[in-house]
Amino acid sequence: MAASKLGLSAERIARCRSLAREVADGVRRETAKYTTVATERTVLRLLGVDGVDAEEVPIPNRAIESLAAAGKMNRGAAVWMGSALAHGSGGVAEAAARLADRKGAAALTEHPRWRDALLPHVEKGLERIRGNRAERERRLASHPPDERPLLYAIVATGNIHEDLVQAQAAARAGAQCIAVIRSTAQSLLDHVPYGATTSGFGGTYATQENFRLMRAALDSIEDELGRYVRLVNYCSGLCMPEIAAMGAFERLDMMLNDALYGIIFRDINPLRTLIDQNFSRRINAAAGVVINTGEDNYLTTADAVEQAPAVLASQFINERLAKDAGLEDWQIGLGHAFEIDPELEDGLLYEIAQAEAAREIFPDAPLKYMPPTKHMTGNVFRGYQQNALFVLTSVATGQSIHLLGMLTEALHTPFLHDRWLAVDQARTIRTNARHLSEELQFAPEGRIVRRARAVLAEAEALLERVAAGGLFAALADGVFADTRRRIDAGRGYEGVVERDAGYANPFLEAFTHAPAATGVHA
Amino acid sequence: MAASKLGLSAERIARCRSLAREVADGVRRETAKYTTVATERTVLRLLGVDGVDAEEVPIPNRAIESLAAAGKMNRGAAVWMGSALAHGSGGVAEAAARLADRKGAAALTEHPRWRDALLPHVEKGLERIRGNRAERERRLASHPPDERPLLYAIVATGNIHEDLVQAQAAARAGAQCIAVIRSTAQSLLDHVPYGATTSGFGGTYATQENFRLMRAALDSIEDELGRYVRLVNYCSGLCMPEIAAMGAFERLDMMLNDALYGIIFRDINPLRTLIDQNFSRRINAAAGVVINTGEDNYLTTADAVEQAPAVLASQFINERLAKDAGLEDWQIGLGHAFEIDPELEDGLLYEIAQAEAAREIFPDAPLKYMPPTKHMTGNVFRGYQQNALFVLTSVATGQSIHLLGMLTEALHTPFLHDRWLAVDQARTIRTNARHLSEELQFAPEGRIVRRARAVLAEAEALLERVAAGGLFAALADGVFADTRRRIDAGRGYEGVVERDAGYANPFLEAFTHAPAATGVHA
Amino acid sequence: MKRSVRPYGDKKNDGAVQVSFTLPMAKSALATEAAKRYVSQMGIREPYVTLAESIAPDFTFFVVYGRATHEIDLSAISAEEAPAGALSREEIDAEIARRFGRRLIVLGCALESDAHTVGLDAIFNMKGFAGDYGLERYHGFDARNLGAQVPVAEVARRVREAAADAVLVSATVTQNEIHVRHLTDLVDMLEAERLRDRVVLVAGGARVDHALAKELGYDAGFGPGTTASVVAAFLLEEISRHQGVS
Amino acid sequence: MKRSVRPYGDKKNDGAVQVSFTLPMAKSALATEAAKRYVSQMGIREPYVTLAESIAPDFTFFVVYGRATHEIDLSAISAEEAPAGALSREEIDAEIARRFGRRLIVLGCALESDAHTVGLDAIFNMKGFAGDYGLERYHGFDARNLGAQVPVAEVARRVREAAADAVLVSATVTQNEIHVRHLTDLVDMLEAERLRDRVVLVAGGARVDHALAKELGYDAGFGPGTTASVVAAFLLEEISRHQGVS
Ligand code: B12
Ligand code: B12
Ligand SMILES: Cc1ncc(COP(=O)(O)O)c(C=O)c1O
Ligand SMILES: Cc1ncc(COP(=O)(O)O)c(C=O)c1O
Repeated sequence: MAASKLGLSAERIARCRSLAREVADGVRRETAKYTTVATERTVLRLLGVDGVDAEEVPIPNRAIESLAAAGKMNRGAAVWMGSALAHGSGGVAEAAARLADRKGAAALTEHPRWRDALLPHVEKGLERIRGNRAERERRLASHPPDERPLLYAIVATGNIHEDLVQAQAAARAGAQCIAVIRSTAQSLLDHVPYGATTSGFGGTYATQENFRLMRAALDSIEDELGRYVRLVNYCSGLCMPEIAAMGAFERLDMMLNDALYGIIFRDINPLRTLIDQNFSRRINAAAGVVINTGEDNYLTTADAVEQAPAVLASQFINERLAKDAGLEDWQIGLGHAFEIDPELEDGLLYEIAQAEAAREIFPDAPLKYMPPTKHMTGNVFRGYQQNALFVLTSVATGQSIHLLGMLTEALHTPFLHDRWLAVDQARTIRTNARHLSEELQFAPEGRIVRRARAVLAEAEALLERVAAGGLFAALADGVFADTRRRIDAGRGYEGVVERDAGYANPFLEAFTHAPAATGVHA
Repeated sequence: MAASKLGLSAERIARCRSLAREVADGVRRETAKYTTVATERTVLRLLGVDGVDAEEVPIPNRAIESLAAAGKMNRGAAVWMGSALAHGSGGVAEAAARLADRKGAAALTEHPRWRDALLPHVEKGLERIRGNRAERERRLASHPPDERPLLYAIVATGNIHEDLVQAQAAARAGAQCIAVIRSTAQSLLDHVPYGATTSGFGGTYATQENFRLMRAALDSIEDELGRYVRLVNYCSGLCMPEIAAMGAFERLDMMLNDALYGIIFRDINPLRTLIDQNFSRRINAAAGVVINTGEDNYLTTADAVEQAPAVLASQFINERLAKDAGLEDWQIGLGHAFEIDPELEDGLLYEIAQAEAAREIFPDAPLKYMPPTKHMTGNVFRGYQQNALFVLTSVATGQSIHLLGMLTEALHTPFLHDRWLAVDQARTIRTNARHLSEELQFAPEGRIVRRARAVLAEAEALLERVAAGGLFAALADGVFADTRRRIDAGRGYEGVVERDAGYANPFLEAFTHAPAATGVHA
Repeated sequence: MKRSVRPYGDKKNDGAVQVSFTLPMAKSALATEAAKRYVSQMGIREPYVTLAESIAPDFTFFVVYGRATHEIDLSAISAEEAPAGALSREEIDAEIARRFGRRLIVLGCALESDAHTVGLDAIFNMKGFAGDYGLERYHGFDARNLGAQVPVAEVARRVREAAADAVLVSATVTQNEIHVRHLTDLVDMLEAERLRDRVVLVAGGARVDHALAKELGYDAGFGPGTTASVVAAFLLEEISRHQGVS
Repeated sequence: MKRSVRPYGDKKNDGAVQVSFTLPMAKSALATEAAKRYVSQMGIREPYVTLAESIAPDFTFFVVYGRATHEIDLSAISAEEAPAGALSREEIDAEIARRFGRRLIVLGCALESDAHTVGLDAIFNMKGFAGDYGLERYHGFDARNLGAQVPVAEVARRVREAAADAVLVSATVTQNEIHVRHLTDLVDMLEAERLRDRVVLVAGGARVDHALAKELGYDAGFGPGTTASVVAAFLLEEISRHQGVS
């Protein structure tokens, strides 16, 4: 691990980690008692249940609503799918239909050998995930290692077919990760739309078919580019584990996966989304997916200098929750952003301090560095300048994933040439300043070092406060982003169900015990 | 002096300085034997001779041509002006007219008390220079110290009256130094055009009246801005000391003043321009003017990485020649530029290395850092990006004078908004990265430190080569910019004249002995 | 008195303009000529293509400088005052603080049987709608999102209890005019409870517009594409008018 | 077959363009409205003024995005091949090396009594003319500037001695046609010495143009505003043609 440039106190960092552990343990004590409609729908999807009924309502939603109505959800969908199969259902689809039928669900009794009946389907789902992970590692190993930081571009036309064209153009221009922005506020849908979609709201709906189409489109130009193009999407929100499962089935490489984001910024019920997050992160861990967390959102309106400690505290908590869900360091793409006011004296020194601190505190994490938005204006020349300083700071502090900033950030979803200019800028500066991070050191008692220490100290104080009452109390007190979120309020609370004694989730069990596969990773 | 960040060998730097001294002594040994038409015209101007005749030929040119024809120039114009006065000429104008008349000049005999007759006029000239220096220092002291680096903008409409409007706009936008670009190739005119000029070739003629008009225009907004605006012009070329004298008379603050530039890039006779340079630098020294040297020109076409040693060697030579001419450290604005190919791997590290090396080797020099030109294209967004990196490098290495780069450098002389965007960019980044240079240190054996050492070593080798045969031999060999310039070729050689035993130049004598005035400086 | 104006580069009326755009055609001399002619059609003479960059197999990005020939007669504009731009979030918050000295309480919900909340949430919560942040981000508003399927009686109770300044309701399902029934029921309930005049009442939804809302007795209606910043600016003015504050 | 093309932002034919310019008027709502209307006159609808910045007391800089309505019919252009752009210095040097495998020797001077050299020097020396660098900067040329007031006999001697490929002479003073006399004297001298066909002969000066030079027996003439890059490109082609090299 490179020598520390900031001389941050190892004790204080250890203290933050132990506080984060306390917070995470507190969360787990609470969440372990429950399951949710989304988690159980995900079990069905991992077993192969899919499709929609005549009213376009997804079969998993129908089945789980029916099980819930029959008071059977507390034992977990797996038990009933296994039982239906053991009682003679011909296959997974037939079993799901049986569950989705109100009378059928009510009448269904638990079969003693439900696990044996279910095992082959569980195994088939796990094998599909392992297969995709191996395929990704094979493809990555077939090309030279990627230049860092990885350049991450966004497409968002609302029409998946138009997205394919723009995504290939961005990849050809040099983007190494492509994210299709979800239709805005899809976090709040408690079902996943089905099939290819051609109209969304400021983005394109995340659906399994849209994942499949985009994955194929990017694979088709892999040889031409001589490199594997990573595909990113968003599983945050009420369908967190479901979308994670779809990503695992379609070989998505990265997922926005952050319950804290859903709670604070989408007013989703804290208990619901933290329960779902655990299962979704288990799935992403097994699938070899790199998760991204949404700390950048703290900086998009509130002052980026004041909020820096909250970002760091949130990163410590997210790291611990991720590790508790089986994710390895290389999979935890903690988020932060370049959002300080460009007119602030020494503001660039604070950006460097904060980015370097994240690098040193989370040395093995694929840190995801987000571009300026708050202070971007209609002066597109100033916009291009700020993104140049952003790229240079990213390279100078060894960030891992660099989300490309558009000079027209404040104006519209990116034009083709906006994106080309962004990729050209990042590629050029990444080369021109290739080894800058190895070169730079900071004056021992200088402003940069003092800033980093101050942020760490305030983050520790924040973690002390969160650990004292636990995360749920802290959220209710508005500790994060001055936004109060009670444990019993917000979207999706009604979908939380207590597990009963006989509860079982074979996938959760499999993910919890199976050692994660080694080998080349993203 | 701030601790060295590059660990450059003090011995090697001292060695370079002693080699430069050898070179400078060699030059002085050669130049001391001669005077030139331009040097003698300057003596007349300092005595107050000005104006043009019916054919618009400047009176100083007529007088010196006439003295030369009479074989009297070798003794120096001062002797004959003094003699004319002593022989009854009513005043300086009358004496000059007497010199300009062929028969009159031939008939004139040296008068034993020519010095006494001339003294009051010499004193009047010196007093005007001292007065302007004191006025500048008074004005500077009446405002808070200027933020560094000083932002330097260029105006070049060709029409002095239009230049006044643009210069005031640039100063109001934040520019701290304004340069009116000379009509291209004015270096090659062996006379200084007279009066206000409204048409030039890619620039505005440098004339004393144009200096006076611009000085007044910038003074008129000094209170509104709450700061003194520095005025810059170019005295390089065949009229070097003459234009320096005009600048001293009109309170110009900075002058491009570099014989090596004239030799290599304007094919001006080496002997002629090195003789002229000494007198011009004496005048600038007395006037409290900051000179700028033209090392950036080595980088505008040849590869900026290969030419870095030549830039450093030239800087050492220019420093020594300047000190030998009475200029103090704070007056020697050595030039360099940000010209490395932006596509070169680690190119930005080399820019930082070279800029930091200049800072450390010449700690008290007001280094003048010039913007990218060679790699600027029609992509004005890329242009704005490169100028952002240029400003950041300038601030990060503590440069003193920052010549604003235009995003449209490759396209046209700057539009009003091109210049505003450049000033806005430089002011914002200067504030945003205010104390960056105090913060940065470099890995002891890193690429930046190794690059700086390599450039110093090669510069030393170059200086060894130049010192071995002397500067004139080196120029004939094409040591600088692969361009061969013989001592007996190039523009203006015919204007070089051997001093005879009785030669006298009271101004040169005054500047050589008088201690430079202290006090606040630019 | 006609006062015509043209762009200024470095001389009066030189018409200097810069343009950039992409043409969907591969980079070639033909493409550059097309870009030049395109800019000429815009009334720009001496087009100088400073950049022609291939940014995708069949797409070329151009930067072009030239001299625009058009003139603008300022006297023709001075008559109608140019519309002021939308207020920023900071300006709205400052204005609320200045006028009211307290936060404005805004309740929101999806009415009766309607379970669609995404639209209302996009107006209410921190993240908002495609980058246009929700009312929760405005320090000037105390935005309380009551969620989905809220009966009109419950809405009235919460209005009285919170002394709300405004109520924002969403109605999305329109089969057999169910949204008209629900929206009308709410107005009737508020009037019965003598609460109607104490609140600004706003309706919204995919099939709602200003005319329908006014017809049903609402102060305003917002349809597809609405952003929180537009609603916030409206609430500032409407509540000020309602409560006689300026 | 008509093939019309319009700018592409993120959808086919969306006409997306960006424009920037300064209007000579103080920043105000009126100025922004003027900028909007100006851009509309350029055939751009939905003008969105993203920046209005006061850059000097009576000057406002605008950045405007909008949707251009014009179309370009490509079939109309395909006929005339679009003119190729000027070669860069690097391209000329590479081409000389490829075609000749040696440097081309170019002599230059001001003729006979003419002492004006600034024009010729701006074509010859390293610094060149307002940023367009002189022939000395081209590795492909061995440019020898003989200076001012060179007699025609001396020019002929130097041509023979250096086996020059081209001779560039400057004539500025034109009183009683002195420049015509000098230029003609040089052609006569070269023909007499049977050197005329071995060199490309070029004349230049403030009062010289191509027609006059051709009339006097020169290969080309260059007047005010000439840059070295234009002369270099001409010499490459003319010397190649002269020496049958391609
Ligand atoms: C998501 C969705 C659902 C989800 C809702 C989940 C949720 N928490 O919201 C679920 C699955 C629960 C659902 C259920 C049903 N849905 Co539905 N649903 C949709 C869908 C796909 C997207 C709606 C959406 O999220 N839009 C995104 C938001 C951002 O847009 P918006 O709603 O227009 O909101 C914007 C503006 O209208 C405005 N706005 C909206 N509300 C308000 C309020 C105020 C105060 C203001 C100022 C502004 C404002 O601002 C918002 C941002 O710009 C639409 C189809 C479509 N693609 O539009 C069908 C759609 C709305 N549903 C429809 C139907 C019929 C139903 C069901 C009746 C289906 C069924 N037979 O069971 C049920 C009804 C359930 C119920 N009890 O209401 C129909 C409605 C047709 C009609 N006009 O009556 C639609 C149009 C689908 C279709 N084409 O048939 N649905
Ligand atoms: C500087 C100058 C001088 C200087 C010259 C110094 C020098 N080393 O060159 C001095 C003081 C010596 C001078 C003297 C005289 N000058 Co005078 N001088 C000028 C002045 C002010 C500028 C000329 C200049 O430098 N132009 C700048 C260059 C860059 O432009 P250019 O010459 O046009 O060159 C460009 C193009 O023409 C072309 N080009 C030029 N040559 C060549 C050659 C080739 C091969 C090519 C490819 C291109 C090319 O490329 C160049 C770059 O674009 C002009 C007035 C004016 N403002 O133009 C009068 C002017 C040229 N002079 C003039 C006169 C009359 C004289 C004198 C006769 C005055 C006198 N009575 O004594 C003497 C003659 C001396 C002599 N023996 O020739 C007149 C000429 C009128 C005429 N058409 O005959 C002018 C026009 C002034 C005037 N308006 O009266 N002069
Ligand atoms: C972590 C995270 N997840 C998901 C999203 C997607 O947002 P939405 O809630 O609009 O689907 C975001 C925001 O861009 C995010 O930061
Ligand atoms: C040191 C110096 N002097 C003078 C000039 C002015 O050039 P010119 O010879 O065209 O007058 C330059 C170049 O810009 C320069 O670098």
